[in-house]
Amino acid sequence: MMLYVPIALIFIPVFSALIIYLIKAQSIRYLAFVAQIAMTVLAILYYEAYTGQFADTFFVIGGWHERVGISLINDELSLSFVFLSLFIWWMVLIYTFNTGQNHRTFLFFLMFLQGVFLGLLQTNDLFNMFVFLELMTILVAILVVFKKAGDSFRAGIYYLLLNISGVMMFLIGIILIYFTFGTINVNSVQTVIAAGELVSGDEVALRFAYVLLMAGISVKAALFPVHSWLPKAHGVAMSAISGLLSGLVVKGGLYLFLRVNQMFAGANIDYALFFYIIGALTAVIGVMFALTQKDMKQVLAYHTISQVGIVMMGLSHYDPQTVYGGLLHIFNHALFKSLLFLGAGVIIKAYKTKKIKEIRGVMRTMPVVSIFMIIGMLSITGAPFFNGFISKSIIKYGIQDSGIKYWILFIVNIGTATSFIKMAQVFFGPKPMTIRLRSLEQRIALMTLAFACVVLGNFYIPISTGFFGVDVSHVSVFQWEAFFDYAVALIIGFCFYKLVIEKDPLTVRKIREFNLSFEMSNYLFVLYVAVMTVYFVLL
Amino acid sequence: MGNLDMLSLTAYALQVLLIIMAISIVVHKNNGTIIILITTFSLITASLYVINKAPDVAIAEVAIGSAIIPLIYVISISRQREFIVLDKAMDDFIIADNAFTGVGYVLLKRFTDFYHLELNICNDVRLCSLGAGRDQLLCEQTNVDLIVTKDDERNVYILKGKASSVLTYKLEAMARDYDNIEVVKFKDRDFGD
Amino acid sequence: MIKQLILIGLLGILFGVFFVSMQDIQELYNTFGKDYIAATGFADTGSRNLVTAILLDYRLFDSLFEAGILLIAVSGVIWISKHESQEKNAQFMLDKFKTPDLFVTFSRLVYPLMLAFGFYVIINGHVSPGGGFQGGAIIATAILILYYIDADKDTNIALIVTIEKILYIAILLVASLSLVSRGELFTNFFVIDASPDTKAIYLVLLNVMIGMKVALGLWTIFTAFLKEGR
Amino acid sequence: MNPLLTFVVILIGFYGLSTSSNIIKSVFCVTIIESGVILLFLNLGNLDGGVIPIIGDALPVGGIADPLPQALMITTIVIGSTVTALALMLCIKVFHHYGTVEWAEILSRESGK
Repeated sequence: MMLYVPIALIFIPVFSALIIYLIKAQSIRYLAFVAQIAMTVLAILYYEAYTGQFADTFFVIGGWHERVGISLINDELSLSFVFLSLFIWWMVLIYTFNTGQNHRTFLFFLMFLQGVFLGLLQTNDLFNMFVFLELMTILVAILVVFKKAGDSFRAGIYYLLLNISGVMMFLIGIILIYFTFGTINVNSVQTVIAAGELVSGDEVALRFAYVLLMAGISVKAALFPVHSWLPKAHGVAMSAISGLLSGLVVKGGLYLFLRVNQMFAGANIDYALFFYIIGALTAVIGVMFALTQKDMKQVLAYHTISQVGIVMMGLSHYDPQTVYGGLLHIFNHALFKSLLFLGAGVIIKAYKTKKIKEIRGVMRTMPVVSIFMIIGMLSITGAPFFNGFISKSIIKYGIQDSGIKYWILFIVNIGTATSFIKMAQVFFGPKPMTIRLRSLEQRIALMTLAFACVVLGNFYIPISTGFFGVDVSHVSVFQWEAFFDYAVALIIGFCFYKLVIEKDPLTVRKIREFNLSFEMSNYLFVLYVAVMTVYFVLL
Repeated sequence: MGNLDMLSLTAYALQVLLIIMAISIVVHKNNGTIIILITTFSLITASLYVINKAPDVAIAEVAIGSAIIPLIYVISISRQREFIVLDKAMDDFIIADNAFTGVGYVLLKRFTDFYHLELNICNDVRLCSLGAGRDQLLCEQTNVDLIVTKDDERNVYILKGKASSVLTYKLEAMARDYDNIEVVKFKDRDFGD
Repeated sequence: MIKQLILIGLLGILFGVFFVSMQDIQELYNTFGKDYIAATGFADTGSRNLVTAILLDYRLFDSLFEAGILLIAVSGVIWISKHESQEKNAQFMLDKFKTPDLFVTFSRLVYPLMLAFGFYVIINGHVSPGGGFQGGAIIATAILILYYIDADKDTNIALIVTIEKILYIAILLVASLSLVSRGELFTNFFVIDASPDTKAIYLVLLNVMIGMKVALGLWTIFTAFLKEGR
Repeated sequence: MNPLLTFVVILIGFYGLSTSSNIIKSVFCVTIIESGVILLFLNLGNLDGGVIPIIGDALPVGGIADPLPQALMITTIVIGSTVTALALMLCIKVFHHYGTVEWAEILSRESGK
């Protein structure tokens, strides 16, 4: 019976979404929580029964031949993502419980997105993956324009068209795979490539397919040349949606990166260096733009780009420890970025402005929220005892041998520290007015996220060994180097902020006003695909 | 033998035609022409699907790609040329002597003709009865581009438009010559949530 | 100009690599999927049209989400075009909708024919080209012709959307009925050795439901566009 | 070689996306790319020759065209049409908010101004 749990995880939210849309009563929104509880219980039961045996988790829908039908599969990776997404959706549902008048329509799209995302995580079929990717793109575009005001329309259409062109590349890759292997089942393709009988792994067709799949995934994961949709979309959406998108949905692209690399494991494709460079560029560019922004949500959105870059720097290694560091950073980033976005949402709602300069005295007006926000900020800057530190340290240990790689990470850390020093100003200053937004649900959501950040930051060793079987005991919080590094980053960041950023010189203004036009984004996308082709196929 | 060659020859000819169509869609400037081209493009692809032994896909393409989608394009593009004006003043500003000869109408007509837009004036009673405080809301939530109101004390007509729209600025530049016309721009009230 | 030339060069690289990979594909060309479906498709699913066999049986899971995409797009388009303030009956002074008489007469003639063709395509989806998605699109096109005959036609969008959602739930239920009857999910609910005629009941049923759903969905999208800002 | 000519169509679509300055034009280009991809899939499915994949009691002598790509492409057509519809609806909204559908002008409008 446990075999049907993956299907149930996909269809419970879809079904509840439809019923929420159909029944016109305000109390129907409790159904979302009922569905969420059911899914959580099922997922936990499934994990209890999970043995790691292939036959126990591999499920062909309809009972057809595995290379013809659509199959679902679960492993540690997908299961951990399933739990992460269930957790983030819990938080978003709790956070948005009492806000917005059009709650039913909102919940409809939100719950449907959950089903689609869980499907994307568990599917073992490339075309099915494509369908879920498209569905996800459409749903996210609708959620971005959901409030139907201001700049959300331009963000929505920019997001939609750029992502669709990326997903189309993904589809061309699927075409090449299908005609090379006669199947689009990820697992079968993986076995055939690993066996090395039908294909040797050096075929141009195979490598070109890899490039095209990666091109589509890069757009979804917002890697460097095709990142420009992210700040636009995440900067203008409602805060709850921004938190969800930045925290989780962007990670869908990174998850597919892992899955596709797993699929091509036998093909001797040397992806590490290329994606390390792309990751480093993404991190540096993201942090550079984040430094210059004045809008609170834009800063957070650009930091998502830079953190995705850091994750990529970890994932693009063959050493399992470093890859695990990247993976752990995905989870940590999901926690603290949702926390920051949701907290920013509370502040923005109270102050009715997004400009950092105009927000002052949050510590006095909303002490509880600001404590949670500070926890999020400490996590993202990599302070010891918080979760960002752990994953950053694992990545740091993995790349310690190479000087350049280490310094890039250090520079990104300084940039992150600088821009959050800038953002921390909102806490100080006089109390401007007597606003007191008492929303218990929002505080519960923030508190849970902050609590998770702290727990992951302190009990990372049992969690890692228990869930992934990875030993990370070499990362210790009680090392004077760790504190020293963090203090140095903070001090340099503070000086940099005082000396450069605060004066707002011409270069900073130029970077802030720099706008990547849509055609230029596509141009860069074509350039990116061509460079990847040259690197992976011709060299 | 001859039959088969004929078919593959047709396929090649249609493929080349498809490329020509694609290039002309990309280089053409006029959106109206492109709709005709994209319909042709879609029909050619449908025939190519049939040649490639896929009648199922061809039926789907003909029904969706060359009937419904072009119609949606037509509607969308015609809506994009519209300049919707809500006339709240309802006096001789727009309609004078039972014909469209009012000062405002002449100005708006000149403006829309200059920018190749289509003027569409609306004076729905229910919308006009809303108070002046809801003008901005009306402008943001509906597709109304401009609201015409009258300030009776100063005898000045006030044209209200969105500050985010380029057209409002262009109209302001054009209305500068008139003494009794003022253009007011609504600022975006975008607070994030 | 230089930018364009570089762009053409970049696309040229992609074309060159694709050219080489086509040579590979011709060597590697794997017909496993095709051979398998050709050999067992009819016996497994009871559908002579193998495309329908794949859409409604082998890969029904995909088709469910394909219908789901339409559902989401319909809800999204309606949500985006919906206005908070009431301006449903706004009167436009300069609106002129006048269809030529010839067109109206012709449309009246074509309308029933197209409707009948749409139903034919849906019902015979398992033996001849066509199926739910195609037939639904044809029916939607036929309904659109009605707007030529009567431009002011009033459509109750909310009702159509509700019916569409209910139909989607019904499709999901029919698709998962096989779990009860034969222990497999998302496939034909008759046993696998049943005669093709028996299996055809399921195929026709699902085709009709998908056809209705697609027709209603496309109709709603079109109406939302037509009524946009009105 | 038909697939090569079809790939040219896809590349033209990408060329259009990277040069078009107008939202509507971009939507047109996405449509072109999508039709190209569909045709490419069918081209390759028909590489061996064969007849329409509707079988009688016995298998046709010359084999059949691959039915799987055809089924997948019907899905892609439906997806493409919905994406187009959504994009065009957003287009109308963008026009009424910014007064233009040129990418450069839309993106240069500062937010909140």
